[in-house]
Amino acid sequence: MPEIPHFVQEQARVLSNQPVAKGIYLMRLEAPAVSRTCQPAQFVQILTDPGLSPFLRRPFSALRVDRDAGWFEIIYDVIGPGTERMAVAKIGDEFDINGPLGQPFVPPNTGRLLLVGGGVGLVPLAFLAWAHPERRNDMVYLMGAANGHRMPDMAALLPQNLVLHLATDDGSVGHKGFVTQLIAEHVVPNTTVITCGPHAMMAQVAKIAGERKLPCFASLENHMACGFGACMGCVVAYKEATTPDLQYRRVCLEGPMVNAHAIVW
Amino acid sequence: MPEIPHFVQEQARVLSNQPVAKGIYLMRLEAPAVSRTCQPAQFVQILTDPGLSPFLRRPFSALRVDRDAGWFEIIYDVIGPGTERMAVAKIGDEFDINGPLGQPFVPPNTGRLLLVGGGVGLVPLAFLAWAHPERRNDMVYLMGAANGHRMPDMAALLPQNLVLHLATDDGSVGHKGFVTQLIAEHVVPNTTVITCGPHAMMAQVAKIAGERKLPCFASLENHMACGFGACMGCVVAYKEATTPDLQYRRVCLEGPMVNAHAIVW
Amino acid sequence: MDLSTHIGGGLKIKNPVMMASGTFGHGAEYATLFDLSRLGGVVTKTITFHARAGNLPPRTVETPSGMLNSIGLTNPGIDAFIRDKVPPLAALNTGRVVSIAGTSNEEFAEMARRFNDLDGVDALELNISSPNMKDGGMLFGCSETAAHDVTRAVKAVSRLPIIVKLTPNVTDIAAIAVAVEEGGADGIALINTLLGMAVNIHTRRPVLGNITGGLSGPAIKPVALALTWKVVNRVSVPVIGMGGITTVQDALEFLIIGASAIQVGTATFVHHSAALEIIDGIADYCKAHQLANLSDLVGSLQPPLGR
Amino acid sequence: MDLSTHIGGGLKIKNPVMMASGTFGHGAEYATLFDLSRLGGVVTKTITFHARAGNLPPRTVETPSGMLNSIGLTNPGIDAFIRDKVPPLAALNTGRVVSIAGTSNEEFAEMARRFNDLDGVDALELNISSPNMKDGGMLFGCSETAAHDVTRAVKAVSRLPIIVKLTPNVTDIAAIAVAVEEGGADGIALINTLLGMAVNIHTRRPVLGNITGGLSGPAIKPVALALTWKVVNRVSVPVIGMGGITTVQDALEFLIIGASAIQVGTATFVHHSAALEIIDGIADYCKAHQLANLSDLVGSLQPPLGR
Ligand SMILES: Cc1cc2nc3c(=O)[nH]c(=O)nc-3n(C[C@H](O)[C@H](O)[C@H](O)COP(=O)(O)OP(=O)(O)OC[C@H]3O[C@@H](n4cnc5c(N)ncnc54)[C@H](O)[C@@H]3O)c2cc1C
Ligand SMILES: Cc1cc2nc3c(=O)[nH]c(=O)nc-3n(C[C@H](O)[C@H](O)[C@H](O)COP(=O)(O)OP(=O)(O)OC[C@H]3O[C@@H](n4cnc5c(N)ncnc54)[C@H](O)[C@@H]3O)c2cc1C
Ligand SMILES: Cc1cc2nc3c(=O)[nH]c(=O)nc-3n(C[C@H](O)[C@H](O)[C@H](O)COP(=O)(O)O)c2cc1C
Ligand SMILES: Cc1cc2nc3c(=O)[nH]c(=O)nc-3n(C[C@H](O)[C@H](O)[C@H](O)COP(=O)(O)O)c2cc1C
Ligand code: FES
Ligand code: FES
Repeated sequence: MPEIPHFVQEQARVLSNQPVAKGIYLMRLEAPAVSRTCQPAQFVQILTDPGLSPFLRRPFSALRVDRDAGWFEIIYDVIGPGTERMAVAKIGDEFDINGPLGQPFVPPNTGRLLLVGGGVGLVPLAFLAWAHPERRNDMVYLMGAANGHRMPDMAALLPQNLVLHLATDDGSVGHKGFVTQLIAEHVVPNTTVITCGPHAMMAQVAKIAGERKLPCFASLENHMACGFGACMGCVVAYKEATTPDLQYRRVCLEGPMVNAHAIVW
Repeated sequence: MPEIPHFVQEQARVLSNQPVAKGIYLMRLEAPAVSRTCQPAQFVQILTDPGLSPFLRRPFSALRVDRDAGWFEIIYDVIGPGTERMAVAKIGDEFDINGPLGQPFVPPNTGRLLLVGGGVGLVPLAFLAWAHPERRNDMVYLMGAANGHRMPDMAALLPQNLVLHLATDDGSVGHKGFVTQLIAEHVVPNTTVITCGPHAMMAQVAKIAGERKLPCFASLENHMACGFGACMGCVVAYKEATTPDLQYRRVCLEGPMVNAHAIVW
Repeated sequence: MDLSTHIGGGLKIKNPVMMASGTFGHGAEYATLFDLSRLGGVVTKTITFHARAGNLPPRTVETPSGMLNSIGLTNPGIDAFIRDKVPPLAALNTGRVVSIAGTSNEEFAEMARRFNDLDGVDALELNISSPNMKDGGMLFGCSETAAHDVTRAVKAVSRLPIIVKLTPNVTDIAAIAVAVEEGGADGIALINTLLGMAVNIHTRRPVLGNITGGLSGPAIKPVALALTWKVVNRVSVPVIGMGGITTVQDALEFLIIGASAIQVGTATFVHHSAALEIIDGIADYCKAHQLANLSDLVGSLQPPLGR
Repeated sequence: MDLSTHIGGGLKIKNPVMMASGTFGHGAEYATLFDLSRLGGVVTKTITFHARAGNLPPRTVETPSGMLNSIGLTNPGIDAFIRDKVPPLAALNTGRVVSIAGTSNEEFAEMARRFNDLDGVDALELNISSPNMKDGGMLFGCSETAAHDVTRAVKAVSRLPIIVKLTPNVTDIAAIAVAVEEGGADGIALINTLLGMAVNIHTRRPVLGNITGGLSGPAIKPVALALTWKVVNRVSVPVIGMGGITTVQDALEFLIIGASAIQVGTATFVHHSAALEIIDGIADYCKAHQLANLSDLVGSLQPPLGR
């Protein structure tokens, strides 16, 4: 069983907070301790209000860190009370955060890395691209959104020279249709697929990768009460388990990036 | 039994919000409907957060209204989560408010009006002074606070030419001691005492007034869940009641200004 | 779209949203606040045979996402109620439900009998669940036999539909529900408040004059929903769900699991017209989901995915 | 100042603040997070005889000022627990309490017996109150006889202090407490979670894979306090109070009404070091109120003014 990651609680100061697409915000938080160690696929938990409502912290993947300047960024979809509070935060406001949480993900050393993102699922994939300049030539980034309004300006969020293909459900930007339809044409021998996005999309990605016998990793977003392995709430079912207690495993602790072929979708 | 006052729910916009003493703030709210009808001794209920925490509205007496401009003012002591949220409100922020609630208080037509305020209890008394220029020559305003830091600049809050005497527990401003000690020297024949402040202070005022057979009215601050007579929670015990159900009566409905000699202190 | 619903004994109300007992006075006095005829129904503050003063203040205190109350059934007694409160109530164009609480089966029955010859009362709600009444109240609601017997005693004399309101402070609320159904209840309402307490750490005294009180508001909604779910699965009479309902989402949860109607209580204290927004919201939801009748929504819960 | 307190069977812990079962893993794995030796005690996640997978996800959902969980006692079984988890637990310098749940009196007793020869476990907490265990669990906690008998069965074989943890989902928790005291319990812990439910109105399905779950967090604090108050008034063994304790104020309320210790559960999820802040806060309070010993605070409640 993986160890509890060493995380810290920190008062993070909002350095910027603005929309990058319809209902989607980019927030930069000054938080030296978290920024110092945060790795791709890890996440932070934000207390969106100092009172009791919302009650639990809200988890967000890290997009990009500047370890020297001591900040990191997140991108969030405004979908409920917690993210609504975040959306009205002004520069200088503070949030109590925990992090970094979850296991860092290190991509394989060789072969193509096919990154398949949907909506705000772009975040951990973008961090991977930022964090591994040495692998960028092997990366192909496929990005899906409902429509153009919901598609951020990816050039501003990704490192330069990354091969990028867009898809929207209504065709207003890029390929018309699901981003999963783009996978086939970008598979080369020795491709690893890494995905984050809506559950149904990731399940589809895993299926396609499975059919082609490609390794596949997915960053899950199960509901989390604690984020640090204490509640056993955020579990996902594994196909194989030697003992009953290993049938369900904690996404916050073993993931959020998991082997997409090992779990029950 | 008094009728439920006709009150409205209104989005009130903060026009100003600044400290007038240590931990005590003056807030001006743009709220045309409430301001149009609000009378002395009435109060408003402020939803201090749109979420569930704090859960109940917080009641505050009105200090002063400008019916034409459509604003009213309150003065509040920052003592808990609700007033803490209010204290950080910026110009332009909005609060959902209910009002005006409670019965308007009309002072007697003749004789001296001895207003005895303690702390933020100054508020309904000040409104009385603003609302009755024709009675101002007969008013004597006695104001108590713990110390000078907690004593607002009363000249800025009261109409001009009002006779005013101050007292502080530590003597840092005005008389050293309790404001109740000033009552005796300001009683003349046909004096009505009107008081608002901490419970113990008002009880003392009522006792002094009773000993001198002076009419006395007190503005109570019982805990209120609804503010409009629906919950039966905010009751005060009356000394005499013809039927059991009249033993306790609702402060929000019959008050908050009540006959200080009729109730059990 | 037809939002009307049956709440027992043939009583049909125009929509499933009612004002809960003890949280809206006697109803009629709020006619200036909003158009009461928009409501499905109003349940008046529980009355007892004799007038009651109620409990020592303080009687309310805020708690996380809720409040405690220990009002203690302040009321003018049945005679004054019938004389002063029933006429304005009768004038309302909404479901008019009177809540009664007795200290014995006989007293319950006697109170119920008084309403037989009155116009303008559509049903009685038996409050056998008040945590703030020392003699009677919750005691009836804590035992299957007592709950059954009091229901039977009232049914034997009353010509009105009888709704029995249950307490959540029991081991097996579904068994109590079955008992009152067997006693002849036409409908079941739940939940009354959960027993609760608060302490002032500065004075080291209970905050409430009555030491304990009843917890209500959003905090208790998950409990209310689970208990309503237990009850709807066991009885066939209509069930009125309540407990923390504040938004249309809350109300829909109760209807989806099978409540035929809902009551709004504490939410009214914060947003006096919460019930109206809930009615509108239910209509919007039915429209968006193409449900022509409320009955298409009531009890439409599907099993969890993967089950 | 002496914050130490007795929690039953002669077990004295250094301060009254413990981590609640199921909310802090097996304890030892959080040694990197903060200094566990500062805690009064740690109660490990409930174990069963055989390993358990736990319930179908989703297992948690937020509710107003609280959350529902339907974890379902995921655990590796007693053998693996003793092999893998007890050694690191034993190494901790704090009160080490192991929570166990059986499906029969015999299984409870057999599990308890296994700890007789182990070093490093200071007490057992019998979980007879889990709403998420279909076979056993809460069933034992819902009947006076069953609660009494399981306590007696364990006491007959165990050499450790036995704390029995009660469910709030009963009509008369004080009667259950008296029954377990008569069964020989050395201490009583309460409350476990309240039964609750949530519905997704978009899918019209229960949010939890298990349909219902247990409600915890600040929302339930008033209920926990009232039930703890009922129990402390009826038993003479030490009582450990819990339910929604998040701040030092909350903890003080429980201690003032008579709990000898408290447990922090859900609050840890939000503020992982909440327990430490509570310990400091209790010390500050005792200092400010010139209480030399925790026992001067425990049970110091005065009646309401006017009574
Ligand atoms: C590891 C991880 C990484 C994530 N990264 C991102 C990200 O980069 N960008 C982004 O926009 N979103 C991300 N999410 C999802 C994000 O946490 C939720 O959108 C957010 O919590 C919603 O909160 P709310 O109060 O606005 O909405 P709510 O109304 O509370 O919830 C709306 C939805 O969000 C889910 N949700 C709410 N609370 C939690 C919680 N404590 N844990 C998990 N899910 C929750 C609910 O199940 C619900 O479906 C991530 C989730 C996880 C678990
Ligand atoms: C009719 C009336 C007029 C008032 N006028 C003023 C005023 O002009 N200026 C002012 O500073 N304060 C006034 N108060 C008191 C004010 O309402 C409380 O100070 C405020 O509610 C505190 O809220 P909080 O969340 O900051 O503190 P909390 O921590 O919630 O409470 C601190 C104290 O305030 C009391 N309080 C909290 N909620 C309520 C409530 N819903 N009803 C009544 N009391 C409550 C509590 O009993 C407690 O003693 C008035 C109260 C009433 C009933
Ligand atoms: C202040 C107050 C007074 C109440 N009085 C009564 C009452 O007289 N009779 C009754 O049956 N229920 C009474 N209740 C209970 C409510 O009708 C309702 O069952 C409970 O509050 C749960 O619903 P809620 O959370 O929507 O308020 C009262 C509740 C409150 C808050
Ligand atoms: C996620 C979760 C898991 C829990 N698991 C257990 C358990 O295994 N055994 C047990 O006795 N109680 C368990 N509980 C109950 C807590 O120990 C505690 O009794 C309850 O949550 C109330 O306290 P709180 O509001 O501080 O959390 C669990 C609670 C939660 C929230
Ligand atoms: S969120 Fe608590 S174990 Fe993962
Ligand atoms: S506050 Fe509800 S009746 Fe006065």
